[in-house]
Amino acid sequence: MLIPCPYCGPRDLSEFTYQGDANRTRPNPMSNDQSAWNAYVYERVNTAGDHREFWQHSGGCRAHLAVVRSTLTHEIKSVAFAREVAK
Amino acid sequence: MSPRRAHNGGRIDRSTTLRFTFDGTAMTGHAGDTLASALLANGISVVGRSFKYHRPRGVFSAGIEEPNALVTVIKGKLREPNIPATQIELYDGLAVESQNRFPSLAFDFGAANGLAGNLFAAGFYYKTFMGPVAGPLKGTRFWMFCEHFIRRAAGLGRAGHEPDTDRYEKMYGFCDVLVVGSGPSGLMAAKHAAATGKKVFLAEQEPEFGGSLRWKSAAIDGRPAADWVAATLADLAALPNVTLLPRTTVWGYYDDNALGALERVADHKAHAALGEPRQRHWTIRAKDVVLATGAFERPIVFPGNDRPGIMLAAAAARYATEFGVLPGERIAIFANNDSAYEAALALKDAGAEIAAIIDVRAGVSIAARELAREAGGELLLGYAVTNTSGARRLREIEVQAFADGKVKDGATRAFAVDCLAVSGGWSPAIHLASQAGHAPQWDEALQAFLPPAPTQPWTGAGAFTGAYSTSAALGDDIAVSEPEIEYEPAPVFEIRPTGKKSGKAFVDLQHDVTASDIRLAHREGFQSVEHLKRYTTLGMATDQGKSSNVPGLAIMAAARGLPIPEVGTTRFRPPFSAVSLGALAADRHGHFKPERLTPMHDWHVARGARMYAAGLWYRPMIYGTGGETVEQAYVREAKAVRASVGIVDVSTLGKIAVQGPDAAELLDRVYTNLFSTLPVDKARYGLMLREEGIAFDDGTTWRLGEHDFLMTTTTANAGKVMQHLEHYLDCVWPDLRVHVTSVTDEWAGAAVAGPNARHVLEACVEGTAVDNDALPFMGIVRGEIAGAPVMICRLSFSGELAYEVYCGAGHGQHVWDALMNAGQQFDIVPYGLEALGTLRIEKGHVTGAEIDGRTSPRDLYLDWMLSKKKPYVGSAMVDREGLVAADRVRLVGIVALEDRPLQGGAHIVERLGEEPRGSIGHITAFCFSPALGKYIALALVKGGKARHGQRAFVSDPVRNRYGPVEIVSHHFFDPEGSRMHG
Amino acid sequence: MVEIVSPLEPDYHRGAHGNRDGGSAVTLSETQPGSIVQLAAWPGQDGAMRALVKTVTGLDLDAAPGAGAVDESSAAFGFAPGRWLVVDQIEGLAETLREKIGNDLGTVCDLSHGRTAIAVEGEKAERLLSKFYALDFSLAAFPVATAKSTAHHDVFTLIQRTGADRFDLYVYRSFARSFWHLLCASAEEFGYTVE
Amino acid sequence: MAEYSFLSLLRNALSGNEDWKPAWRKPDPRPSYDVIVIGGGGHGLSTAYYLAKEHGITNVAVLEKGYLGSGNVGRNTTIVRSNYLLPDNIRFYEHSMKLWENLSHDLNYNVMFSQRGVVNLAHTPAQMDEHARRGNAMRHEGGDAVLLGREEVARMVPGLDMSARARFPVLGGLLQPRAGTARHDAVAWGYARGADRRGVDILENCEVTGFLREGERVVGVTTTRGEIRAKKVAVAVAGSTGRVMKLAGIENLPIESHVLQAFVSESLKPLVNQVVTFGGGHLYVSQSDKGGLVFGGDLDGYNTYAQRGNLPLVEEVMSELLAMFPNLARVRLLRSWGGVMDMSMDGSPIITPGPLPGMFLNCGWCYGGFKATPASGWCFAHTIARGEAHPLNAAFTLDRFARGILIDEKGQGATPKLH
Repeated sequence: MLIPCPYCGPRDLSEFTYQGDANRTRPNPMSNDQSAWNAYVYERVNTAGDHREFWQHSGGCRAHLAVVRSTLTHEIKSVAFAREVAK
Repeated sequence: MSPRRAHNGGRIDRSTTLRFTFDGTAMTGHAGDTLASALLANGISVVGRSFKYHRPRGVFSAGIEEPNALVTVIKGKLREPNIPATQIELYDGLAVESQNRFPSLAFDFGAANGLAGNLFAAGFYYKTFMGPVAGPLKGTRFWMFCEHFIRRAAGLGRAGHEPDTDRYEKMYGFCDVLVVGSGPSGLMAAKHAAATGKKVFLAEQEPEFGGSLRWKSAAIDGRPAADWVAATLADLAALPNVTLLPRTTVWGYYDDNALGALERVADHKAHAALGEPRQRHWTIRAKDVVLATGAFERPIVFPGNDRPGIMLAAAAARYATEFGVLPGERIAIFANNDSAYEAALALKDAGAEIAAIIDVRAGVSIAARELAREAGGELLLGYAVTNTSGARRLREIEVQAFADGKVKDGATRAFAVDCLAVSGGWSPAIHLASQAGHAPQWDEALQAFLPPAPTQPWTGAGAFTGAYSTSAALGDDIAVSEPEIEYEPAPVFEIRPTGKKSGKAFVDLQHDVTASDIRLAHREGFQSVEHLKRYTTLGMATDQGKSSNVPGLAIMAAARGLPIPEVGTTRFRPPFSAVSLGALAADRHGHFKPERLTPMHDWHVARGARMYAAGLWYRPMIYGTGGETVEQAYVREAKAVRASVGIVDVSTLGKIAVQGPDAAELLDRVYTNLFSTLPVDKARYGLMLREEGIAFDDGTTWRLGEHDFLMTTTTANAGKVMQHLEHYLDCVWPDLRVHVTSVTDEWAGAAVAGPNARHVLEACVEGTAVDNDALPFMGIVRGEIAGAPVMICRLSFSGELAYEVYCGAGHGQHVWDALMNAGQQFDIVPYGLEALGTLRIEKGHVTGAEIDGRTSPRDLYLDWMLSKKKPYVGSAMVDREGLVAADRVRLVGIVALEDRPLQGGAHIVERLGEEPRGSIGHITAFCFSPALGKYIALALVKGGKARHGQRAFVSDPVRNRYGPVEIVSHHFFDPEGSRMHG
Repeated sequence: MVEIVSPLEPDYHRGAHGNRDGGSAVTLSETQPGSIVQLAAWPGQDGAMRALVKTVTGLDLDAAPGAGAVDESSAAFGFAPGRWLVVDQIEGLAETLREKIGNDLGTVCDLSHGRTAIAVEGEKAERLLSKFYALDFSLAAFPVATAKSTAHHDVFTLIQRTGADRFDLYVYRSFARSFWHLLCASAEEFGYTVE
Repeated sequence: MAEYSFLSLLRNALSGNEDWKPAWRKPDPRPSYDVIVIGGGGHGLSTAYYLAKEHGITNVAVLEKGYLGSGNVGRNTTIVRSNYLLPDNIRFYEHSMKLWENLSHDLNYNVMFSQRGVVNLAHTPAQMDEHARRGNAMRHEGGDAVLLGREEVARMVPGLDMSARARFPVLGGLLQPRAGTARHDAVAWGYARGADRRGVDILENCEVTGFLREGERVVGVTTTRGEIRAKKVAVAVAGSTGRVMKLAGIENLPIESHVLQAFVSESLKPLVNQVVTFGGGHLYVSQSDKGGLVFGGDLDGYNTYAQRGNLPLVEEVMSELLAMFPNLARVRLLRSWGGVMDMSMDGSPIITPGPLPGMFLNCGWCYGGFKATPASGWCFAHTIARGEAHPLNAAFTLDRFARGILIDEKGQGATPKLH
């Protein structure tokens, strides 16, 4: 795979670390809603198709990227800095 | 009669003679020979024995698809098994051995297997060897007894036990266009792409470029094809934007046009040049790929089709034309298409006699008839080869009339020949395309699978697309003169004589899979392609079924009464052809992981430290002096610390600069305890959890300024903690203004510990006081040691008065030397990890053995660190029922009640019985405690504190150590901490 | 000041090595700059940070990712969003920058000891580095003065192209010696000189 | 159907092997069954077999979307072991081991279970202690484990790099003597034949397209071969769990699908006699009876349903193999493939009634599914037949994550790519 890092340009898979499903939202830190925390920590949509996920360019600029990628073909549909998506 | 060198012809250099040995016999060949051509030139017919029946086998092809002629290449002590003789370039001194024969190639005991052929039919081993259900051979024993012999009989070549000391390397290549294959279409594709200024790679798996043009008779632009190739290559080589890669096999097509390619750099030489790798593994990133991988000729399946002397027609022609070798004196051709007629003529031109051309078709093209006439020999249309004979080499073929896909009853004709050149049509080499495409498409006219629709940006050219002729490969602009033959074969894959008992008809020559094996699989219901493959092992040999896949499929289709495409094809996966493991490991072969060294590494080694691999780091374990055991060494070192002073290298601790106005806020969120209240120039011990409420890492964090913290982590978790922080900053809290930077390598660290630690510092630190007022517990000061700036924090892992002295890594050795000098008067002792561990165990401090990814802070009695004033990572889940359950294992101390060592990983039980049962926990860390004079340990035990004072037993069956212990508090030594606060 | 000890020291052998048939096609050297400093800007402060670099070093950085500049005694380049590395022959650059930066612009992190600078120069420099990194080192893809962050397996590396056939590599100090061994071994086939 | 034996083999050989019958029938679906098992892989087939054998429930259909055994049962590295750390896992896998030890007889099909031993290498004293902890845990549950010293390992495993130049020198290892390898396809075929002989319908090329519901309750499925009703519907589809459960309206599960690549070298004369695992990384290797070295390493590490991986992982695996066996550099990789793994959040499986009424779920096998095949089917059959878990799978619930009762073998937390 080749992941187009918004800073570094397209880079080889070997430079990246997968950081998991990006469909989850961390509950309000003050919340004690266990089902919300359980969903955040343990539940996955595990999409067969376009999947929102985080990758860190750990062997490059170290930015976390929010990537949409097909889990059927590995085709990357979009990439953005995770910071910008998280805001 | 046997194969021999033709009197003239071929592109070999007859003026250069090269010596080689085959099974120890000295032979010669010429520059430009492959081992296969040289063996044929030396009259060698039998090159190997087959996998299952150990039948004698000869050279069958001239290329990478070779199923039979596999040998082991010997270089010094190194063995390289299973290499097709067709792929080995001859060099002076080459030594090879034949394989899978005992005691010799000529006489092989294993050939007895062939006598019981029906017993060893596909799947036989699933139906037997289960053994008796009771008695000494019950269970798996009988099978394992039989397996022992089966394993010895199976297998092909023998690999060596010597480490391979050759170099392998990696190379990354980037291009606009990668052209795979350098036959006519590949050369044209490269030429066109290069002309537009694109950066072009042209990869050819053979040593020479040109593909089929090297042995075909076509004339291009009025000159011999070989001349056209030479001219085109010279043009390409002169262009700066073209990279030519001979001996380079593109073997894998991965996502986003990343292709794996193996370049055999020095395999064709007796010795690699200095620094030159044996093989180079390329990852090529191409914007576009042109697959010009050509096609493989297919055999026809008929009884006795495996005898030495039977080979593919184009291969026979290639030996004659390219290598000046006659595969036989008197040759018959057996075909279902026109291409073999070209081969017939080439063989005749090289000096062979064509005995007959046997074609299953009733009629052939005018061009084919013309070729047959020129080649001479009888043309038998509507005939098929139905049997062969000859013990070690083909002597005779039997021919019968053939029509409507069937052998006609009637007279048999025999031809005495020493070579049979067979062509069953062509299969495009769609392997790479299949790795990067959908399902292949069956073409009824060509009786072949054509390339699939791509899923990645590649295009195809030439024979790969089913356009087999040279003119089609070169395009309309170039004049080609070649016979106008028809490549469409008759749909005949197998010849099945009726009535009489005939020999085995092989589909997969290397794995000895016969046509009747395929029909047996059909009978037993193994009818899907994958079941067929797995049940019979069809296509699973080293040639990966390059020539056997389609005939195998066709036979199954016939048995099922279905058209071939409905039976399907198997998907080709990487690699296209076998790739050495060394090349794939590349520079990591012999350099598996880099070594991470602290600034004081050389000093430790010079002082006789026994080094310990801690992840990628090396750390001193003990500084053993002559004759000391490990235990004696660490006890001596630990005692010295408690008695006076010791020094330990702590440079490997992870260090992260946490900077910015929100740095304290970040720390409050990731640590369970508060950091925003920490004053400048003070440090605090912190604990991090994972979101699940499980302990993750611990360490001290130093506040160097209002917005400036230095976080330390354990050595093992440095990288993980860094990613943890980066993840939260990028993905969860992007509004925090904090920068984190790894500064592990910026700082050298030395911990000075012991009652005299302060005196040591007083003796060498300048620019700051280090007394209790200036430097209280967890205080930080800055100064200089021997002119180098240092930062000193008073903190203790050992329970002693202790300081961590940090300086720039490049000053590390300098400062360490100064500390050692200053400590000389106090008999300062350097100590290693074992003593460090001993000191911390005595204090009951936890490390990675206790924070093992399963323990909660409560398990470790670190509840006091869980702030109630703020949320933190893990706070929401740390109270779940499973994490507060009464039966969890919790931290305790263990004291051996006998004077015998305890060991890590030993279990704790309440009572000892006949069998080890009833574990209530395990020992995480152990030592002989010089402070207590006993063997002690930390352990995680069910119930934890509630068991203090209880008697229990250590149960360590894997080391056969059992004995009484007492469960105590994990704070063994100086629980009030009076020493470190002193 | 106390001299900074090189991590390569015991294995840094000046002179010509390897296959000398084709002369020495690559030169390896440890450049030992006095200062290696990371600047990191808060969001929106990239321009101001580049202006600061210009004020302090005279180096002009444009806004593109990986943009850099080089002169005789110093170099600077972007290697990550909002992050630059500034390198100078003089020591103490971090202090100078720290005094000028203030809280609103960003942070300064001194890496002078923590990163080891190795220059790879010569006609085979591109080819040598292609053995290590999944990067296109051709001049068109990697212009002079620009930089890239990358990694060779575990060895994180910042690379600035400081000439048509010269690259300056910054690796973590603790990995430097191990990396150096591999670099030298991989240069053997070309012939190389350690300066 | 005829028993397989040496005699039957001989008899058939003499008659030209013309009389063999299909190993299992290819029936058409019936309108309804007592139990439908979705998934014709190892676990689904063994579930059907034990439903019939242990519980007398023979009105069962196994639904397979492709060909039988097309999933991970035919895509693994064939290792069978029970050398686990945590008691819940040890007990379950020990039960599996006992079933394996008699499986060829039980099925009248040689699954070639060869108890050649698994050696886990240790390279640091800390790793030796971890191995001792695990070995002791196994011994305390009645399993077999032997801690080996350096010399014993060197004797047992020739070719290992025992030299001073090894990056991670071998200090010793943990041996499970009863562990070994089995012929993966034979397990699927043997269970299929065994279930078929007891009356189970195996329906290939029968893909589930939806679930039939009566209220909450699952009462059957729709398939590419029509509607099929059942009293109970059991799901054992490993890497496809996410996709199938979504058809039932279950959008979230503690499962991610990842690809694991596996590799085979060319055929060699016997070289590696045990299963050997590397402690300086993640790698396992054994040699098949045909002579190919069979090996694998880590996951590629990203969510995927594609049965293909990428190059960096291939190179990583080879470098680890050669770090252990530097003599193998000249051996060549012949084939590679990828299997889709259902990675759970703690690395341990789920075998449970639910999550909907009338439904039963078996998933979360990570890359340990093959060795679990007998016990998984055995426990799942019990769970389906009785409507509640057997003590052996009582811990493998779906709600253990929310409750914090995790079975985290590797201590990696909810990071499936690290299990």
